[in-house]
Amino acid sequence: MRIQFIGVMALAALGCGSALAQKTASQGIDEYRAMLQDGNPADLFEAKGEDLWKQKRGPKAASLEKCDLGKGPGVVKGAFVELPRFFADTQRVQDLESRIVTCMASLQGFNEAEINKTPFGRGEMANVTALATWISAESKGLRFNLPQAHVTEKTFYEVGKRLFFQRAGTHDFSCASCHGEEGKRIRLQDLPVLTKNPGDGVGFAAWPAYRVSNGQMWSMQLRLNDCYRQQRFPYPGFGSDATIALSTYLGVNAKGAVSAVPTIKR
Amino acid sequence: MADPMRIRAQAAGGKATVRVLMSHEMESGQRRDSAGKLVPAWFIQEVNVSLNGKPVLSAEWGPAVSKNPFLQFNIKGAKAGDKVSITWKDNKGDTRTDEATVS
Amino acid sequence: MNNRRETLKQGAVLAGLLAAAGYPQYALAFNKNAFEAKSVQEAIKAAGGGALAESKEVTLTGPDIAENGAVVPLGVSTGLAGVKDLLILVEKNPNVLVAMFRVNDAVDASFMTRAKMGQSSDVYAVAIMADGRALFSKKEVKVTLGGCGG
Amino acid sequence: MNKKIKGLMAVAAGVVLAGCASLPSSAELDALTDRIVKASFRDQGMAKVDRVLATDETNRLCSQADASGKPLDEATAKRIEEANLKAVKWPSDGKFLGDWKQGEAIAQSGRGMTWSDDAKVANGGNCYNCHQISKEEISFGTLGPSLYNYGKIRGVKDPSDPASRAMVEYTWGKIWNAKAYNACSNMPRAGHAGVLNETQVRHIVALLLDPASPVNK
Repeated sequence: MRIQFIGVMALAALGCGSALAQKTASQGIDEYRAMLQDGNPADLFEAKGEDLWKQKRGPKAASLEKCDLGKGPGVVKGAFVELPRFFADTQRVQDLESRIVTCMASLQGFNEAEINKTPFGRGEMANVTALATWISAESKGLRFNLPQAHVTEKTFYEVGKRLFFQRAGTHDFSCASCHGEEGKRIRLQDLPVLTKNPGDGVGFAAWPAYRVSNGQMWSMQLRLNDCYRQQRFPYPGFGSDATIALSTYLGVNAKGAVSAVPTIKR
Repeated sequence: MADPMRIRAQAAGGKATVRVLMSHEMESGQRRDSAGKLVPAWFIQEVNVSLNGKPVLSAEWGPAVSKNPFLQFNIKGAKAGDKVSITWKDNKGDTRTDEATVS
Repeated sequence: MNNRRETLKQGAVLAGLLAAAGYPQYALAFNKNAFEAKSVQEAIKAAGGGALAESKEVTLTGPDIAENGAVVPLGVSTGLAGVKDLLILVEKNPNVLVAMFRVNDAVDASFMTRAKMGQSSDVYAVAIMADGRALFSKKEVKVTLGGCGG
Repeated sequence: MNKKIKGLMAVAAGVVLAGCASLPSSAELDALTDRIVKASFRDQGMAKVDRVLATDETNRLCSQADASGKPLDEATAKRIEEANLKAVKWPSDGKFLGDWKQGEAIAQSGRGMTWSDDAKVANGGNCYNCHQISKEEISFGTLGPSLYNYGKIRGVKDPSDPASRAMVEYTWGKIWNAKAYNACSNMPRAGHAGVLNETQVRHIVALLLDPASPVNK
């Protein structure tokens, strides 16, 4: 951490006078972020998720231990970095969260439609987020490698690309408005470029994340949901094809990036 | 019911560094809900730590400690295998105790 | 689920035992006055401290800039002998006192936690000594506005 | 909802089958995207589905250009700019400048028009999200150019001087409808879209051009 700090200082010293004040601000932010790394409250959600995976719950009083996340029933490690993918049993491309809900319905007897319309952070939706946190954490350090062999997976990538560039809403924003160019920030927050691999543990490889601003665990579905909210778009349904197609686009672009999930964010 | 804490206790150089995450809202009492009503303060007031059953630390917190609190401190003389037990109590009287083994 | 309930029950029993055994640390009652204080001086007084004096022997660790005021990592420590309590305070919070740690021989006089800050403010680390002196160091922590809707 | 999605997937499957398990054509993918958007979004608060279903020509053409990676051809860009310039509403009383202090508050605020916003609360301009403006605010974005010394750099010493007229009008027009000067600008059309009203735009123009504003210090 200290070495990194000195590196930033050296960089700042190289910059010309006018840039100096700004370097100091972003250097301060880097220091702040580094201080938060040790002790990520995401650990609390991870522990809860592991517990939920093994617990016998729901009308069928069953655990999720036979859930197929794409690598066969019960295989958790490595599943996250290959999602979204096509599932033959549902004939759909699914992301991690929609797949968890599928398993909760088929194995435990929960009502899929009920869970899908539950607000984030409440009831069974909070459990889906905790499960997603644990499952994704089991792939920490692995590289993203989404399958694109099935034609529906390729189709979803192409649809996701169109959604990424879709300008709409009262402010004409698309995803690309903020995530299309190198080296940009909104206020003091750096914006990853999501049309390519933005680097290890950045962008798609950083969610689920613990958000300190509201003390909530944010899954990818909530991340996309809130991007759309800030874009002034209407409300994207949980697990809707638009959110999954967009995730497919981001995930395929992130190929090779190392997952740092769960992370801690502003 | 409160969720479990996450306790990590690592021995090095004749002491153990303890890092704790607690699951708690830590409602400040300053926030208003969507209807404009003040949300009452709800926060951990007391934290007590013991090593192998012997009290080693007590702390008092106010509602300005962040949600899902983090605490780090060092216990002198603690070694691998020792048991660290942590208890919190909030202003509603709810309490929780968790234990971890020093590694 | 059973596990949790059991832990909780044990916790209650443990706390009861400790209170009954009369450990001084566990008899520590919540210092309402200190936590309701509106100024640093008022809080220190309520916590049993005397006049404030700046000291290089008390260390406050914290960022220069906090990306978000909801979580600001802050630490207080000292190498001084004869420390009774270590406190963290945020001057511009509605109630200034954040946390108070009772120091004894079993632990290092060094604690880290995270605080909420409503706005940019001076942050104080205060050591209340056994003789009542209140030694402090302080630094300004800037709280920045976040992107999008804030 | 469920039925709709199943139906949609049948459509998607249909597209796939028609192409003999090869990728659908670009036009088919466009049509599928439209269907998926229609099935995926719903009204919430003030954010109605019209916002994605009834987009105007500017957004449609710019989205296509972005996705294809090829910028608009010059003639189309010009046509879009002209149409947007025509749509600019100029100040009804001829007054372009308001109060820079209120302008600063509007520039700071990023609120308004999301599904969680209260329609009764004034909208913000979102300006600091993307631009440096005054020197005092260190938390600014870099998606747009720095606007620090905006008026000073452009030689506006007295906004009421006829020599400043063109710059004053451009500034108003840019805030009201950024696409009037750059067809596929990333900047919202604050006045055109009803995000900011005439009074608010006046305050922002003052923030940028008033010699007394901290922007021009």
